[in-house]
Amino acid sequence: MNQTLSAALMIVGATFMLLAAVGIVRMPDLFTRMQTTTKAATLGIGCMLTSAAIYFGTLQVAARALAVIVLVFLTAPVAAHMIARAAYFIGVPLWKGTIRDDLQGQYDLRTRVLEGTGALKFSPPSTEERDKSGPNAK
Amino acid sequence: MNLYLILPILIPLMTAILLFLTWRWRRVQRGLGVAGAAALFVAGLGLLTSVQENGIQAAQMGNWPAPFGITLVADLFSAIMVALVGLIGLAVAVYSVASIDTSREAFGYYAFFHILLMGVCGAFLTGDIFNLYVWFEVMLIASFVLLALGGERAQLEGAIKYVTLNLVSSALFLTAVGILYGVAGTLNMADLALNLHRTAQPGMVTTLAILFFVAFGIKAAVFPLFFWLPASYHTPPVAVSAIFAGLLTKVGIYAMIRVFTLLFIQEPEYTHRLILLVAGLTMIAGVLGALAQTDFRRALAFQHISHVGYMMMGLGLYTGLALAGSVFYIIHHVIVKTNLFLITGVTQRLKGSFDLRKLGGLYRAHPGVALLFFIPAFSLAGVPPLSGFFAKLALIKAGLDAKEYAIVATALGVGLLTLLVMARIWAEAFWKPAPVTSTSSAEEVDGAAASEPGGLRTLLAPIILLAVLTVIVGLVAEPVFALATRAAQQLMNPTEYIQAVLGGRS
Amino acid sequence: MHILMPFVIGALYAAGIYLLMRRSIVKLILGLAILGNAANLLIFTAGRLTRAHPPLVPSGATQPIGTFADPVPQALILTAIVIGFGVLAFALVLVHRANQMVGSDDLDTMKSTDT
Amino acid sequence: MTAAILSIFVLALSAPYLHRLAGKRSGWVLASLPLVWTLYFAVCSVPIASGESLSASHAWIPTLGINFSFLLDGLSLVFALIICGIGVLVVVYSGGYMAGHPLQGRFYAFLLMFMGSMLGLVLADNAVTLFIFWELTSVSSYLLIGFNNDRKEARAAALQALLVTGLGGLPLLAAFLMLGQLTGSLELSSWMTQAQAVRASPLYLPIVILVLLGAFTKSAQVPFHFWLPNAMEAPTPVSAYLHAATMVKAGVYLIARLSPLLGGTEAWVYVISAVGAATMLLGAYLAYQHTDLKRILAYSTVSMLGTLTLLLGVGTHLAVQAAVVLLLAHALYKGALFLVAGSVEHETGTRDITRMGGLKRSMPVTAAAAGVAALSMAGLPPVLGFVGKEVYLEALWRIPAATVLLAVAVVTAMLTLAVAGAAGVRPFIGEAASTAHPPHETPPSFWLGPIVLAGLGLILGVFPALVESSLLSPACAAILGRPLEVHLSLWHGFSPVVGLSAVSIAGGALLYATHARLRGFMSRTDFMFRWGPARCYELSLEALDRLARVITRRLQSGYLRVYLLTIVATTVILAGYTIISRVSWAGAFSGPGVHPHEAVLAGLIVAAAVAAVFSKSRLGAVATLGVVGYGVALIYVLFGAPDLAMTQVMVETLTVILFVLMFYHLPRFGAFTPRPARARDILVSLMAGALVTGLLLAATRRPLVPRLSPFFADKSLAYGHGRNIVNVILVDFRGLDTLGEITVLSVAAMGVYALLKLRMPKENSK
Amino acid sequence: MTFEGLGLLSWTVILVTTMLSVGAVLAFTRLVRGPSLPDRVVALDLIATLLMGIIAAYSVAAGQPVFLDVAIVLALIAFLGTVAFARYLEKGTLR
Amino acid sequence: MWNILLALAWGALNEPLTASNLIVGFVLGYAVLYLAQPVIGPSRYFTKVRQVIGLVLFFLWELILANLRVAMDVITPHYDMTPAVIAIPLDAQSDAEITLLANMITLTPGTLSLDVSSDRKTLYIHALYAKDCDAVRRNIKNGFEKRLLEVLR
Amino acid sequence: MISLILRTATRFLMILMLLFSLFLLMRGHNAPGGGFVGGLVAAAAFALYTIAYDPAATRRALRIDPRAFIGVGLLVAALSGQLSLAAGRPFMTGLWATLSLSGQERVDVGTPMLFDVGVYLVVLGVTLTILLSMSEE
Ligand code: NA
Ligand code: NA
Repeated sequence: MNQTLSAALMIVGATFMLLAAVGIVRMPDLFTRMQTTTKAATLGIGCMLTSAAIYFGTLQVAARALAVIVLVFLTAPVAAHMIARAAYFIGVPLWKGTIRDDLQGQYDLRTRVLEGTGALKFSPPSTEERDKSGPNAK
Repeated sequence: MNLYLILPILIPLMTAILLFLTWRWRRVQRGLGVAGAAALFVAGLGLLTSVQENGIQAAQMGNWPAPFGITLVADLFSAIMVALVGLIGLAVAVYSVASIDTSREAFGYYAFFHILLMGVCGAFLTGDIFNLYVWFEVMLIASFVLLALGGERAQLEGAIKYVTLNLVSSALFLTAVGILYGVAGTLNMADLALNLHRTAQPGMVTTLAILFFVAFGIKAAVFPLFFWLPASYHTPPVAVSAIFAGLLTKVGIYAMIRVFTLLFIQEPEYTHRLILLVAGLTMIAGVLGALAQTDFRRALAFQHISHVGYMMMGLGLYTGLALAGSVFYIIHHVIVKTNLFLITGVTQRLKGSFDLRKLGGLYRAHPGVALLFFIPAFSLAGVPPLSGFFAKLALIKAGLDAKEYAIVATALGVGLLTLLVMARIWAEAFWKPAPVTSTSSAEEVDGAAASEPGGLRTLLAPIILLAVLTVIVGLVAEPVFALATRAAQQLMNPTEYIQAVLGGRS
Repeated sequence: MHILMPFVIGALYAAGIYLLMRRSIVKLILGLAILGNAANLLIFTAGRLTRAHPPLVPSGATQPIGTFADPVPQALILTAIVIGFGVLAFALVLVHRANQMVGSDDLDTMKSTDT
Repeated sequence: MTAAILSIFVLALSAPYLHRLAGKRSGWVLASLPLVWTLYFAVCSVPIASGESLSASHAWIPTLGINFSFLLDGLSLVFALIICGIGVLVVVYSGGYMAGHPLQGRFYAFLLMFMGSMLGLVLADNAVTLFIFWELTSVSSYLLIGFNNDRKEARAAALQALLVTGLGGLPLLAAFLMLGQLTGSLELSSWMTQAQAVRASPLYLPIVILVLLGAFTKSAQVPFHFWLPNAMEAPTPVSAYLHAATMVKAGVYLIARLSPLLGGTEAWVYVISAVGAATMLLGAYLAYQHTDLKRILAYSTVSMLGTLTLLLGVGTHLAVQAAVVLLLAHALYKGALFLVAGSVEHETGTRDITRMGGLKRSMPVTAAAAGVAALSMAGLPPVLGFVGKEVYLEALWRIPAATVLLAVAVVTAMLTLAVAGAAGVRPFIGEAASTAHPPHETPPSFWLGPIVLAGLGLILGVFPALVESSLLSPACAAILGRPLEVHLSLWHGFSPVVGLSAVSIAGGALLYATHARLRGFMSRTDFMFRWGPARCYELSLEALDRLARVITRRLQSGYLRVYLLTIVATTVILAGYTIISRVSWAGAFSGPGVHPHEAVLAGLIVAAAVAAVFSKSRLGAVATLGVVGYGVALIYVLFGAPDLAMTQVMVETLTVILFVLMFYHLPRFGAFTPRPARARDILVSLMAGALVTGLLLAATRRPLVPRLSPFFADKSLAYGHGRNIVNVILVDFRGLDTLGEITVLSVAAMGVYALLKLRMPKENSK
Repeated sequence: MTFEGLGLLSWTVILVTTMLSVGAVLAFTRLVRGPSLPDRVVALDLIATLLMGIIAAYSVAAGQPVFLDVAIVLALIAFLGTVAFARYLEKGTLR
Repeated sequence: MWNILLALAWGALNEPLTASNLIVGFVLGYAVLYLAQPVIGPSRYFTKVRQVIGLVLFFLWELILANLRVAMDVITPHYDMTPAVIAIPLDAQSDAEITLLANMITLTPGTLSLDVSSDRKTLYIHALYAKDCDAVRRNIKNGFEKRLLEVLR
Repeated sequence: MISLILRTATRFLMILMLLFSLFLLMRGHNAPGGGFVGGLVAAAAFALYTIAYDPAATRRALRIDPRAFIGVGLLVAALSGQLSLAAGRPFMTGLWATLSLSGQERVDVGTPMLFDVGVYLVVLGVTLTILLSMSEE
């Protein structure tokens, strides 16, 4: 019973992770890629570790699995956020199908201050500025 | 266990640790720097005496029996080398007090210096091939830092080449050790000596020999692997050049001699002949390089390569006399080459340049310095009755005995060219009248001399010591040569070594 | 895997060496890093690959049970990894400072000490 | 004898201080010790004459067979007397000649050092000891020739002398060692007992060639003669002492000394005679052609050295007799003439004989000495030179079929006579020439030497019996290796040789008379010498320098990638050849199967490495490096190494972080090497990779019998108190490795800190 | 120790490790293709996560929970790497 | 807190210490505490536990849904999405609240937290299916933020 | 402005990492881990802190110059080896004692473990020194 559950969870987890990998290849821009990887990979790893915990069935392993799951659930979004932020600074372009960009022009590139909507100003489009700013852009 | 075996590693280590912890106090740095070197020298002499009296000494680290733990072994060759490290360490430490600027001192110069000594001593004492790799790395990283410390442009450029090429050598060494473990399953050199031929196919042993030859050949700076040496030796402060010149290539040569007398002796007609060939080419390439130089230290650096050829020649001939010649040559060269580099610092202090074209007039103005250069310079050129002559004599005699006339001719011819190089340096830096320089640069020199720490006297003290030794090793060559002969006998007869390490196990 | 490893390691050596021979100091350091990995992997492989237990003594036992991987190459590699890390860090900074000093990352511009 | 040599060296070392103490009288003071030894050796002649020899031996480096052993026989006695006796006079002379020179103390030191070396050379019975003194004479000569170190010419001449004599010295050493190998000893006296064996050895000819190279270079034989005239850059006392009386005769001494051992064979006789004859003639010709007093004397010295060599080569009783007599005669007259030349230059400020004249009025004592010495040189009666010449001509006459030699000898004698006149007589007679300042007779320190030397020549010429049995016979005996009675006289009665002598004197007189005109004509033959050995010396030095520069620039090009390429290629060639020629891979390709994920992993690692190679983006390459690292970590997991995997993961990521920290602001990769170079690099890299693959396949083709791990498994928990064997190895079994490892880490960190934080103050960073 | 002794899990583990390896290859293509640096960083991060999955699967297959510690270390440190990359990417735009 | 201690105690009592034992211990401990509630007085503990469990279940459900939807998009040849970067006003205030919320948003359907404005009043997210931006905002405000704040406050 | 999210996460993660590093160090003798990995994880914790804040903040948080960790660590490691010299045994011979904790539980304590603590300190100091001086560039 435990073995079956474990095997099933493992396959599910692996499937999710494989999906994440397919996603990172197939998705059109950085942000959509992150959408797939962050979620699928996190869920996938969660499944696999749970599978391991069930398989071994000891506290030691459970604690370890839990530790990894908590870690991943905590760190993956933070990492995604950091990358997204950096991507905005160095001007990684959005997919052409993106219908709206509330962030556009909200970053002060020198001070790193990010304006909120309360102070939303209709500043001129700053795509040019973005394109220039990053040496590694594209 | 014989405490003398571990002291040459522990003394510099503890000194360096204390130096690391007291980086704020300059006086302490200097005092500890010299005191630690002096203690190491004493320990080195103690080890040498101990080995002379009691034969090859071994100590099992952690009390684990060989070949499982790491064994420290000192045969005469090792003990001689360790004593030399102490001597050179002391000389250069004193010289450093008078010549190293306060910024370098504050950033750990003395600590790095002692770690270098530790690595070198470790390499000389270990009986374990992987542990040898570790000591090589200790020595290397310390030398990297000493070379780059100060961050001047030339230093950095030289250091990049030095670091890269030495790391390639390390990678090759590591590769060879890995393969060696893969065929023999053990790391203790005595154990390897016993088992390598049993466990591996003979061709594999020879191939391994070649790998070690190249790996150590880079460190020893043989042709055509020596490039790091002329690219870097002249870039750091003089004290660093001097300690490098005295010790670094010696470690490569030591390792080469060790493995090619203990492990890889099954096909000497191939391996040792290759060494002999390379030795000859190294002599020639080095001396030609020296001929092409106009910078004092660079000329010495290229010459260094040439002399590496001589030290290798003894191994290539692979007879008792030849190895004794190599050992004697090493003793001679450590003392003399260090001294010559130290002297470049004095001439630089006096004349403000390392460029031979800008030097001159020292013969009249500073006869003492001239004499102090003359002795090691002409010793290096093999002029009797200084130490270098007997070193060459033994090698040439061994070459003739072995009927290797080509290498004898090369050694003799290169000896003449060495004489040419040294005589030219002598004529340029000492005999030639000082070139007319603008007053401003002269003032600059005076200013620099005044601002640098320590007096000329402290600078000259180690030089005098080493020069006196050069003369003594020449005039009273017998005890030294007898020592070298006994060391060579031990090398030629590995059983003694194996017995000392493995005890009754063999 | 056993038969693949020599080829993988050979490829890593080739890549590392090729990178060393480039003009860019960055590639040089990359090459050193790859070479270090390759050498470690070589030791690992030379010590024989075994799909076996890690060299641990299970609780309740006084010796590892069954076949276990040879711990010696592992210990050697650990040492080598650490040394490699220290040395690589230093090399990186060295190269960085040289780049600052010379104002170029092209090794061909750094030959003033040889000629 | 040992005391003689050592005491002179001690005196040399203390000479600068003694000079400071003694002031103007230093020459006289310092000469006292050589005088003592001259007397000592004179006394020694008594036992020597009775056929004994004195010896002394002290072990020096017995391990190498080197002893401080000396032997005083007839041959060395002659030399020892010349060395000490003339040494006394030269030291005294130097007291006057060098007076006021700031480095006079050093001059004494070098001169005495030379004296000790020369004495050691002729007394040494151990070949290596002999060689050591041989080289020491070269070195002291180097220092003395370059004594006027501010002059470029002096420095060049010193170097030339050093190199040429050094060039001969090294083969000599080889020859000595080969003789030692043949005979099992380095003692000359024991060699002599094995002469037969040596001559029969296949090494005989090489040994002869090597010995003669040494002798010919030292004694300025053709084609190595050119350094001697250039050595006239030395202060004149040096020329008199080293380059006339003593050092240049070291080669002659060597030939004489080894004659009993090596002589008598055809090779020996022909080579030595031919070279000697050529040198003799050429030296005389060149001497005749020059006008610089010292050069004239130098070339005539070359000529005489040729004569001596020739005679020793011929090696008959008479020839050896002649050689010994001429040796002595030449030392006396040439020493005197050189000292005279020094005095004349000192007084007139010139050495050009065409600008001298009538000096006998202002310098009568000097003139007298010069006249007598010139007589001896010219081979005119009643001086020792004449005696020698007669024996010499007779010696050649008696050799069958040596007409050419005889003709050469006669021509040389003519030229020598003319030169003797031009150098020793012409400046003192005739009209006084105008000079910078009016010449005066010199003080006693100047003229003592010439007078004594010339006087001795005269006395011995008239009474050769004074030295016949005490000096000459033992010397000849030593050279010939058997006893010989020498009888000399000024007049032997009429014989064809007297005729020859008369012809040579007449011809010489003619040449003297036409000297001024012929010289001008002969200088047109200069072009012949433009491509002579001197030019060869220069050219070969230049060529050597050019070769050195070209090769060095080639080797040490400054391009790190070329260095790496060379090293890698060397490794590949050497190890590749070795492994292919010696190693079998049979059975290497069997083993457990490959799981699919392993295959993918292997491919991924390789792909990542390749991507790192070809990445155009720096940080992209760093990221691919991370993939390699993670892949390696996974391999560690798959094969039972969790500790390794952990460490690998940590280190790899930290490495990537360090890369990012250091490189994020650098520009993109640029500066690509050209395509052919890249192709070459790829090829070499792939070969290196293939080498590694081959090594691994060969190394792992048989199972490894674990030698260490059973012990560790057994002891880890019981004695190491740990269940993680890898950790126990690291902190206990092989703790020393780890100690070294953390030392490396510490230094690396401190080094990083220092590199980044230490900025040298401006004035230090040039 | 081999997979064969694990019954149901044996083919599961082989399947899973192969799937994850293929995933790593896919992620690697993204890493190589970029185009932007953040893309590569995301790909590397994903590869680290896939690696954790493989390790988890393998630790089950090997019956060795100690390998999970490697996964913990990997989780900790890979995050650090990604964040460092991101941080210095944006810092790089400051100059 | 007490519950965890109880669970550990249970685990310790039942050698060997396994996960199932702990879970059993947790459940039993919960039950004991629930039953003892009248004795030791009412506590927010029980509602909190229910809320946390609710949040976790909701989160996991959303996570799975999100993945399935994205999976469809990934494996089908055409992109069926309308991505947008949307600003969302925040009610969450403390660092922990904001961070947790941002993380959860990232891990759930088609949304990815990009950054928080410097005045901590606005969260910028990337949404994959944002034909109706206000709907996205509403979903987040009423779904995650509400539940999260319930648990945390 | 550095990310609020990162800073918040860091505060939590850092404590976790430091705890984990001690855990790795302590059980390294019996399970995968040890002074080296432990030290690296501890350093990684501070590295994360440095990224979330700045190098100066990390130096403040450490209070001690990381170089002192190196010196002390080396000293601990070297001295742990020398204790056996004092006992007349070869260098680095393990000296062990068994501590009894609460009746049954026994813990072996020995100089090799002390050595591992030295390694931990060195690695922590080294990594921090390198990271901090690099990020201050
Ligand atoms: Na020498
Ligand atoms: Na030489």
